[in-house]
Amino acid sequence: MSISVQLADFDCGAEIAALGAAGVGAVASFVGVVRGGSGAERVLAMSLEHYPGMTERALADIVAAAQQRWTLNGVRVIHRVGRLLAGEQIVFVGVAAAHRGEAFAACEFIMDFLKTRAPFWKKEETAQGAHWVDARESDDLAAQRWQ
Amino acid sequence: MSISVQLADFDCGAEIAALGAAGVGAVASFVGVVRGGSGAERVLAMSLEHYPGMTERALADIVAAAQQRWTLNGVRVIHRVGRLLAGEQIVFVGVAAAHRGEAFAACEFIMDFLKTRAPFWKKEETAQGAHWVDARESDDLAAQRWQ
Amino acid sequence: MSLNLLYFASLREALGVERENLPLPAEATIAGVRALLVARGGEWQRLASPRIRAALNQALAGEDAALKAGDELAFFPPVTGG
Amino acid sequence: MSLNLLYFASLREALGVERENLPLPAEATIAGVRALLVARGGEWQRLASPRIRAALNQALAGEDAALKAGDELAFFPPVTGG
Repeated sequence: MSISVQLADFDCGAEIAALGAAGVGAVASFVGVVRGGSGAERVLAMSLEHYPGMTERALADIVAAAQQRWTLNGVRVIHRVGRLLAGEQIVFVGVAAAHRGEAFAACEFIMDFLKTRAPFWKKEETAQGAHWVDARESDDLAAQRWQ
Repeated sequence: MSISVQLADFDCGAEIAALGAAGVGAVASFVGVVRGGSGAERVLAMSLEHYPGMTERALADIVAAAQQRWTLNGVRVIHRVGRLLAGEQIVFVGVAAAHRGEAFAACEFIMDFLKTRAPFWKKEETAQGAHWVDARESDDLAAQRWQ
Repeated sequence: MSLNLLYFASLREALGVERENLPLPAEATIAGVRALLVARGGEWQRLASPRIRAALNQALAGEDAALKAGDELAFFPPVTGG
Repeated sequence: MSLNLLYFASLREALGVERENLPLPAEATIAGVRALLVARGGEWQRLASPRIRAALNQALAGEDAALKAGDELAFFPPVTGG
């Protein structure tokens, strides 16, 4: 397991190559990108605030729960903080496993709990000004279905 | 939709970046790697045979079925053929969508049908000689659950 | 007035044949062609197994599918890509 | 003999406070601290909402959690990362 909370961008290709290097067969991954949108709603940039210390612990707990549930050979989580422009990468979750079903399930599980348990907050900047993003009920429902 | 059946390796990072360029929010992807294994079973290399023409049509049909089922902004499928060494990348499936649930589901759906419908055949080379890989019932079951 | 037959993977290797032209048989269906090929005996009896799938003009097809001259008919074992 | 309080995101902005030290209250639970803060009135009443979550020493905690001197107690709105 390797977890990073960082300002810098990341290289998905290098991360996937590292996960696949053990030759275990399957690597499922997810990349979240700052949505552009359109019209007055168009997002120009986004600022990500987090709770240093708790963030890393929350992510480690989520990954540990995934590792307990499935047989995984490698997990990598990267979440950026600070100000990001539309189109920039925000988050990477990659999971290597012998079986693709486990890799997919664990990757989605980690994303669902990251969205609802890890202390990050997004503030969007549009032409109309800046506003904090509201939490979505669909994210809570996505996390609940694993219980 | 973009589908490639090729001898050459591919760059997951570039593929994911291209899928994310539209700024749609979520990119789920899968990479299959030639399993190494261990002992007498250790796979040194693998040869991938395919049915030119039908392969591309089968993949296009699978992607079209996914696009009918979910709202997707981009789909990329790459499958290599020819001789690959242990640890080399075999297949890439990437899906961009506004919602991560749709991106994950479509990516897994495409992989499940690629495994059971697209005319590729693997022959493994071990120290004991070469043998054709048997189809796995678990792959049939994975595809059936979407029906 | 013939069919283009193709064989792939372990089936191709066992038969020692990659492709051939076959005159359109009286029973012009996939099942009809399959019966003709199985009658050759030896490794050709592999084609009697329902595990050997058929594709007509590059799409998976059922045994009842009707054939016409010029059709491409392929036989192959279960696929194992990905 | 005090608590380290932290506030994040929209709550931090509304309160105009990022962190403060608070003497350990008589009712030394998260609920007790929350009641004290809400009593400040104005924007502090936001803390009355159950949507404002609490984390004790960097782990999500329930309202009954007991507090001791030196504890780090954070309040924040629902998370929106990923």
